[in-house]
Amino acid sequence: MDAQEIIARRVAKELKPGNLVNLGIGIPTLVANYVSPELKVFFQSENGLIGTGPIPEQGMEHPLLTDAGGRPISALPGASTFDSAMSFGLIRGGHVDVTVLGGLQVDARGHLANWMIPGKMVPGMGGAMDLVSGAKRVIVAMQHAAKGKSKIVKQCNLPLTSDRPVSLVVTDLAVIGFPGGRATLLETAPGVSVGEVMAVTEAELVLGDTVPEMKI
Amino acid sequence: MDAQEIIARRVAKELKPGNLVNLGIGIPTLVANYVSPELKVFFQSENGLIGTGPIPEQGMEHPLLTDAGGRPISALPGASTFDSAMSFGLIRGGHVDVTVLGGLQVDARGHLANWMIPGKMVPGMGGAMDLVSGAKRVIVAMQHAAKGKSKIVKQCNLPLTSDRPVSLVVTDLAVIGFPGGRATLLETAPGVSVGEVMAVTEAELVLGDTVPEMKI
Amino acid sequence: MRAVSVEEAVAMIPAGASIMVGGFMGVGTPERLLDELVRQRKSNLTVVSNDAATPGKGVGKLFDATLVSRLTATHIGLNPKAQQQMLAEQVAVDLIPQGTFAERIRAGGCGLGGVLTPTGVGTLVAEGKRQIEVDGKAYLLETALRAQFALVHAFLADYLGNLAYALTSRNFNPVMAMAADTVIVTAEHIVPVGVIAPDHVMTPAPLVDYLITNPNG
Amino acid sequence: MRAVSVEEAVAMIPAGASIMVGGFMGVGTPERLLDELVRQRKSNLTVVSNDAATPGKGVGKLFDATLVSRLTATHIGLNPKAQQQMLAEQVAVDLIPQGTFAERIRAGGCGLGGVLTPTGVGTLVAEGKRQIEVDGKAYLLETALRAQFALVHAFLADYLGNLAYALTSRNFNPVMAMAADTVIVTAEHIVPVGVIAPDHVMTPAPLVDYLITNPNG
Repeated sequence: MDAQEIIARRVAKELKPGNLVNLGIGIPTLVANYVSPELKVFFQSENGLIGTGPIPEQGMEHPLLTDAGGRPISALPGASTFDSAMSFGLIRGGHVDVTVLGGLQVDARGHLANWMIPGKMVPGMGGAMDLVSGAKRVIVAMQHAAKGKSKIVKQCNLPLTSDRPVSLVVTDLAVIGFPGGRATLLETAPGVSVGEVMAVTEAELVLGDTVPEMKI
Repeated sequence: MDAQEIIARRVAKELKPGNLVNLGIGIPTLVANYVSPELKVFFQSENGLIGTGPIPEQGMEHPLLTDAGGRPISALPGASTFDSAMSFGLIRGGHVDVTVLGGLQVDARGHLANWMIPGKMVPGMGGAMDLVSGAKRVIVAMQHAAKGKSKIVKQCNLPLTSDRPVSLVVTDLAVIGFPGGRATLLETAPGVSVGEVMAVTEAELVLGDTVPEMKI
Repeated sequence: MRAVSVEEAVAMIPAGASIMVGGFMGVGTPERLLDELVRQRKSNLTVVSNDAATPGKGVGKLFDATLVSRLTATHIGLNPKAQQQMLAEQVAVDLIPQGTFAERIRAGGCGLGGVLTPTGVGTLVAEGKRQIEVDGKAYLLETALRAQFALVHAFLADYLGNLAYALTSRNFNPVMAMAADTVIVTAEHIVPVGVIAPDHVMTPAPLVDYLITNPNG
Repeated sequence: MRAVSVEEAVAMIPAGASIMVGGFMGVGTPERLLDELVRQRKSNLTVVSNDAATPGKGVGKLFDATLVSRLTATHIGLNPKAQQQMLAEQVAVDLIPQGTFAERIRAGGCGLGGVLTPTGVGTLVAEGKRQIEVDGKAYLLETALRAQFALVHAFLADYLGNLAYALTSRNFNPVMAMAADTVIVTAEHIVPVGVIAPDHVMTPAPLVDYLITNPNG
């Protein structure tokens, strides 16, 4: 199982029946692959759709039914469409139960930076700031480290996405939560020890009495 | 011709082709009777309809198609419905070209009071404050006097509906505008002299070089 | 979303609760929920509703049964009972402009702290409110409004909770369906999932908590 | 409303104008109006659009032809040309959160001075903005946004100007159709008055100033 699959499978376990869920691009998009249809989770695409279904079969794409990247998607029975003011009313108003987003850095207090690398990547924040400010639960799905550097940092040196802490971080090595405002190692990935996680994490991690292995 | 018909006919002349118009209850409602269908004026009912038509024939009423007073109305071809946030977005946003409202008092600077008589009539302002604040043109349609007292006053002693002056007042005796922020007698009703209007008007009225008779 | 009987739904609403009720002069009001509130005698209610309708109709039924202790509305001019109860200080009434009423509820449902409106500047409505200038123009800061329960009436509902409203019965129902902790819906017709086209859904399913089953099954 | 050719409509837009353009990654964008803006070489435009789409598509065409001097958007990550023009300081870019973008335009169209949003508090987005507390929670005051022209794309239009949008092509079109002095619309299908049911009209006719006649008559 590759790193991305571990992350996506573990995040999928966080979704509850009937949840309204918004998945960001990248690893978060993969989460949908591991969610049972029986859960009846609603997926929102912030360009104006609830009830996103799988990529349509060839020849069944429609140019006016797309995801936030402009790619063809499908709509499940019971889907609904709406304008962008409504879409972000749903997001900002706390009607989205879970948003899953990628990250560049998460710091020891749970602050996320994921939209800008000054002088380098300045593409704009799109809907990320509203999602982190408004969704009921914010889950960051990302690799634990990039180019050998921990993405779980003491303090973000990249611009923050929100001053609201995220709920959970799921990486290829660990699950990290923020009870009491402090980064806490909740689970380790299969075959990864607590020590290995600590060794590659810049932020100080609080440890529970036991740190179980992820069930995926 | 009775007083109400004079007022309604004169106000109808203010409507331009294609205007979006909101009529308040009372005399303003009568204005619709004197507007030619060829003008293609759109009437808005603030409870969520553009394209209000005449009172439906008996047996053709529908309980879910009503005016702001809850009475059955009809919808013309090309009508549209919407929620109350949209309805007042249209009103506050300046998309309503003309609103015609009743009045209790209008003062020398054009301020309207039409929603409250302290200690006596406290029914609530409904949509009146938004209409006066937001419509492109606000026309007050009312009797010139009530119980022998001028309703065109030096200064309103009833609570104001808005600090924005109205555009025009049409009464059974006169048409009054507010160029330069001063009540100005623009027209007199058929068979009514300037002197007669001045005599029953509390507010000081500026006179133009000529004061023509209303064309109705 | 869960389909429940009207008795079960109203049993969840405690006396003293705050409820938003859709409708405009009783048009688009969930009458069956109001009848049941009266039957279960849920008293001391804080009601948020455009108007007080008329005696015997819509929210008017709650005044007939003297179940209301606070009302936020835009006018009560056509309900003499509500006016009497206000004048007798049995009901505390907060009367606000209709556009402001719509925006405050929308803000409550959309996670906004409030909006700046020109409506009410220089009038009694401005009393006690913050006035804020933007580009030299004065606005009142009108804050978000929410309730514990929203009682909503739709024309069509499906068994996921998607709603569509008809004609002038839409009014405040869509904004209220976003601005309460718990959203309870009655519908004239309950239809299979997929019957309401995606573009014609006005309240998406995830906003609805409880759908009242129709009496005829 | 007046039905006009695409040439006539774009001739009304002066160089240096501010334009809002509907669409999300080019979906729901009035391509024929953008093609004609390029053909008539309307330069120095201030553009308000969710994104810069991609080269050759939607608003991307305006960057291909270097007609944009200012852009207010939520992201430009998928258009390298727009990014180059921003980095070369040929285009002044104001990047704002997407929910804030939607609300600022809606406020502009609905006569609100602005809204209070939690989005951006404690981030770079808060710089230079008023922060206002309501019930102990901090919000940014985000002010209304308008333009001289709104270029809107609908799925259905009738000859009064009523509009309906399809699926995800709705996006910012409805709010933009309220937030500009002049609203110009293209539609995939122009239908007789009455074909769009009142409940399915998403932009009422009086909001539309010009409807572009379809090429096939």
